[in-house]
Amino acid sequence: MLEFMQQLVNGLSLGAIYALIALGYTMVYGIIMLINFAHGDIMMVGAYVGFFSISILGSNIVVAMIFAMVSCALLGVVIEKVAYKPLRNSTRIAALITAIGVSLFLEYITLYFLTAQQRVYPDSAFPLHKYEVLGLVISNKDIFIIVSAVILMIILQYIIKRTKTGKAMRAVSLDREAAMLMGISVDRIVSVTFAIGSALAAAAGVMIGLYYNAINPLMGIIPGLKAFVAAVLGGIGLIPGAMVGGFLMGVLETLVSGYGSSMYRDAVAFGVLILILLIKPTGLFGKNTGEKV
Amino acid sequence: MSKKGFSKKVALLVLAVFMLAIVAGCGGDKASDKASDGDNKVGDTIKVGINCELSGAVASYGDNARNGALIAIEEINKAGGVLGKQLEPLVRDNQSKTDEAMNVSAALVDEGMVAQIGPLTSGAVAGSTPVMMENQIPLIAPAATANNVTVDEKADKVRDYIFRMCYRDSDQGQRMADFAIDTLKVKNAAIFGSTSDDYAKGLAKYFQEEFESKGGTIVAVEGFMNGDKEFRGPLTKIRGKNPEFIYVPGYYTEVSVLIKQARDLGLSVPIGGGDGWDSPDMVKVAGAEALNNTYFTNHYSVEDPDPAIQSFVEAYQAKHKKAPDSFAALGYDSVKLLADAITRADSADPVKIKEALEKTQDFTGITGKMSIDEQHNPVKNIVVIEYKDGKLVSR
Amino acid sequence: MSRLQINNLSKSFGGLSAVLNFDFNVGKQELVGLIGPNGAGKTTVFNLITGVYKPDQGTICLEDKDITGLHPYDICKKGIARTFQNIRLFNDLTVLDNVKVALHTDVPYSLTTAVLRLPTFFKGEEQISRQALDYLKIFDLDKKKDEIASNLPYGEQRRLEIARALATRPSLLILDEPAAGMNPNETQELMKLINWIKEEFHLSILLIEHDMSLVMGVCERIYVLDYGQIIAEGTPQEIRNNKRVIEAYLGEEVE
Amino acid sequence: MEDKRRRWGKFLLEVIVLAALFTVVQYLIATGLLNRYYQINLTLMGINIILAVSLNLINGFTGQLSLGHAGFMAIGAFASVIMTTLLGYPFMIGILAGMLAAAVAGFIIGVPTLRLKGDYLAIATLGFGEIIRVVLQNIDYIGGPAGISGISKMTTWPVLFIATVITIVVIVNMINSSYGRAIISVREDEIAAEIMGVNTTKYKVLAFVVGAGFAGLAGALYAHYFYIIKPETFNFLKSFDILVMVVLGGLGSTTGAVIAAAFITALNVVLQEYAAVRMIIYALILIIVMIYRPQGLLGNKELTRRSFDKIWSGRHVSSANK
Repeated sequence: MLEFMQQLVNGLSLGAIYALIALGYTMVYGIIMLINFAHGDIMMVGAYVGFFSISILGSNIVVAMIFAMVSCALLGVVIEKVAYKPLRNSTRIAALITAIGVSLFLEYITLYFLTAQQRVYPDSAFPLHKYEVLGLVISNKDIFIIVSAVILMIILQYIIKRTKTGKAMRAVSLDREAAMLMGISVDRIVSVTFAIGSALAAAAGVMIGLYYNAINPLMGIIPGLKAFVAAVLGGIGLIPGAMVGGFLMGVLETLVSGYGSSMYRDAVAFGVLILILLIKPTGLFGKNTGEKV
Repeated sequence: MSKKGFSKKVALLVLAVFMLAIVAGCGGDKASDKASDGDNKVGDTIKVGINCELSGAVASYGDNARNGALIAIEEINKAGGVLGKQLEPLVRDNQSKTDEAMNVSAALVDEGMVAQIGPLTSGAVAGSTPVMMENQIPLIAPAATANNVTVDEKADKVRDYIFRMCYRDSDQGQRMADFAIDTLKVKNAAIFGSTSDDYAKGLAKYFQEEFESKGGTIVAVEGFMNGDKEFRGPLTKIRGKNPEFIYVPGYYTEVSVLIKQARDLGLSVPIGGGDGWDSPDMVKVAGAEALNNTYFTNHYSVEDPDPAIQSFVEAYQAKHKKAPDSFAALGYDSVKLLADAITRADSADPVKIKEALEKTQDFTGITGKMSIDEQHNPVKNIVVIEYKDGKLVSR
Repeated sequence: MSRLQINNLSKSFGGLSAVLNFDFNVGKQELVGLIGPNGAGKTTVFNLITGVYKPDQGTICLEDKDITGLHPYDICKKGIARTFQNIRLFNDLTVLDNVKVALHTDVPYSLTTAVLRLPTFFKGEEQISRQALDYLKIFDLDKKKDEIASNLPYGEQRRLEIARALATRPSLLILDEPAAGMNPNETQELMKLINWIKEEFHLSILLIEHDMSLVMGVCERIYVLDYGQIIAEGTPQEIRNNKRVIEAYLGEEVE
Repeated sequence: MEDKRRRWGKFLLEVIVLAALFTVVQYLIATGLLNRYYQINLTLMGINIILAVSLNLINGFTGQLSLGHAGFMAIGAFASVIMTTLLGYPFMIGILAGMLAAAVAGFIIGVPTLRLKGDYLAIATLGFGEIIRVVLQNIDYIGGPAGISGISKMTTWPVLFIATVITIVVIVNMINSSYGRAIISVREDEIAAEIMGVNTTKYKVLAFVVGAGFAGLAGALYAHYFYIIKPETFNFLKSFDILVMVVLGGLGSTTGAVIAAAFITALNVVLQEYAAVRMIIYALILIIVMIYRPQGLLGNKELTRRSFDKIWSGRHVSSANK
């Protein structure tokens, strides 16, 4: 029982990372129906920006995180303007292929300039403290990562439900043409969406850096895919869905590798994806909609 | 001008700038390559192929091995070269793919290499092997540990032109099992190794065989994949089995994170591994405290006061701003062994080099004093190294 | 015996009923119109008949055979063909190939024959081309057979869609606003054409149309749909004078 | 009659051109003018053409974006090697086994997933491709992650050439038939196709199975040239590689796929010294092609003799106008 509880704790902190990445994924999808394949790689860039601001500029963790979030927000906006915007009226497949292109581009341009060597976050940036509660081991990093994921989700939910920009976002996601006719600047809203989504990815990147210490140019691929699975699991386009999906994925993976075989862990993740897509493509929290004829 | 047209133009501009930057970058590289080789006329150099994983899944291995090899070539050339000729490195990237490894070897043969250093992984070496055998050009694999790299096990024949610089999997696995039972006096152990390469799988296999044959019990066998960062699931499971020792064959990229998580979960038992652990990143990622009470089998220690080792470590540090790992050291030694063989053969003819390599006796590299046995494996000492407060201590 | 018989058909989307307790029939070689204000559920009825949507309840019978819930392609094989309100041609294919796709239902050669290019294949292709061309001729499109469908002017695209539907050799042809976007002259032409093909191919035709002159001109019988329910049925003359229909269309204050 | 004569004339011309191409290359290999390095890349070119043409059937003609093509290639590779290297059957049996196994896998995966649309399908196929890889990595009989090595080299130029020609001929003949029109109608408008009597699921699965089968063929040829196969070789990045070729050539253009596959292979040769840059250039190609020519270089047009004639006469006219 104790072991199971420990696995649950492990799974939740892993899930928090997936949830953070999935939040950005799901936001972008909600607004422009694009699977932003490059999202995991934006996270990687965020991790690197955080690393360099700590190790070169000597900034503390809060500054590093803000720095990473701001630069990735800009990066996200630039990517959208350069690669995705010209395709807004093309097929979704064209947009998806472009996203794959952007993803490969970010990975290999980083590899080219920073080499394949992993970089190590200085341990002093966020000293570890362990707590033992009833035999369960929980660290301050676990708590930090879970709490910040939840806080960011709440902030995001607030922005979308309560602010004017958020309302405009929902309008754009429901009907872009109509939103435009109502005087909403679709370009601005899409930019804001990318900025927020990318900033969240950057935050996740810095957290991964802090949590696992090592970062490398290809680190975004697998968590990116897993986070996407999480977003689909919860219902893509839905903020709470991404959150729950992320935590579920984390727990599921930990349980599979804890009680089954870690070699099948990735297969299980994709298996879940396929099952969800086949049984309820709109995810756990999504509503079904058919094509209009 | 329409708005859409404008955004497309902006996109083109940005992409064009990227393209230019890259092309300029390449051009620059190429120019500097040419400049350094410029003094030597064709035919005056001995061409050494360096077929490494510089991109793709295991790019960091290849990157380090290449760095090590190039330092060796630089040293040799500075000291006047081999047989009065300079060594000319032909560095190519096999993208961590077996087919590209073959492709690269064929290209290097075409360019007139006399021997090849690399690739790093056993799979890529296997890809490269047919081309080397067909063209009768020796290959020195710095780190390909699978037993069948140098021996065709089905035909029970040694692969004439394939040599290696590292231990076989069996050597290291057995050594650590002996160390665990004889020195650490443990009676049961868990194995938690990488399952995505044959190196770690081999180590695990031979460790288990030896450990059990010496009367120990293996209480749990778990695996992870290269690239993983999350190990707490299986570690929690292992913790439930209360092993006295955990054997973690794999590379430092994963092992460092793994050890940290093991210690965080309160697993304080000794942990052991192989030469894949050897990297300064171990201490940086896992932290000195977590690494206490961990041991790994290796060729040498970077903290060994031996002058040859120290001068290599210094040169590497100066050039790459970090300490070398085992790939770098093995890459370095592979070139040194090749130079030694060329000198002994008194010829840069590939077949003669191969014959000289086969006759290697008591060659002293930084990874130890070695001889090449009839199966083209180096016979050299294995040292067990302990991490003590972040320092490496030979046992 | 009627060709199409619908009993008690209902369909709702997310709690909103689009079609409710719908009873309906089309006789042999009868030309029936289905009219109603926007959003009355006309296209939904068509989608239910052709299998695009599955009904919540009720039955649809063609020639007394139950076709409820079948796949659209099976329903097509049973003899129902249709056009779409917002033209759905195979845009990148040529005019001829658009019709040829519809002739696929009884292709005279096997896949292996096609891959091996046996003589049967060439004979079969020739036959398909000839048939397709015959259908194009009816609609005066044979001269444009090699043009890409999306390059045709609007009126011709409408005609091509009907030609394509006809090529599946239906016994019931369903036309969803065939005259939309046409000028009065073209509409006039179309009316004649519809009548002609009905006789020529012994078809029953069911059409949705907003152009009242067309509906009143060609239809033998008309159903009026409002809020998913039939509010009137009868000859054009009866419908023209029906009070509920006028209310539904124009609102009550007109009285 | 006229038609028939023209048909035979065209057929004869094609046979002559192909025979000439075959003989020239065979001669170059036999005389050693084409060394091992170029032979390797020639082999890769053939394999890439098979992969691109077969993926194009799924992505281009049927309009179903699949990102799992490398998975089928893996199944073909491993199935064929099990037959030849492990069980000792002849190469031909290995090839057929590889194709069959991949086609069966295509069927098993295609039936449930092809109900999905657009990017959902893309992600599901990506997932299946990865599942295939992970499962292969966990089968000890085929060597686990280390794979199988010591595979004899049996993919010779004649085998490669015949396989490539057969792939192209089968897919082109299939597309230019009533079955092909049904397949294309699925891409053009699924609902209209269904209404016109096309069982869209059946044709999607058909295209998927045929495409997977030829990917299996490519896998078998690959395995018997490169001496070693590992599951890792066939990860989703390999699928992306094939996708780049199809997209570059034009979704729905077989000639485009052939040209792009040949071009990308050649580009790989040119850029071998700069492999890291190669991936960046791939990425930029994807982005630029999608922005400026989302339909690919040739769109869904084929490059035929007639199109050359057209270009020629076009030039003729324009020069006459001056």
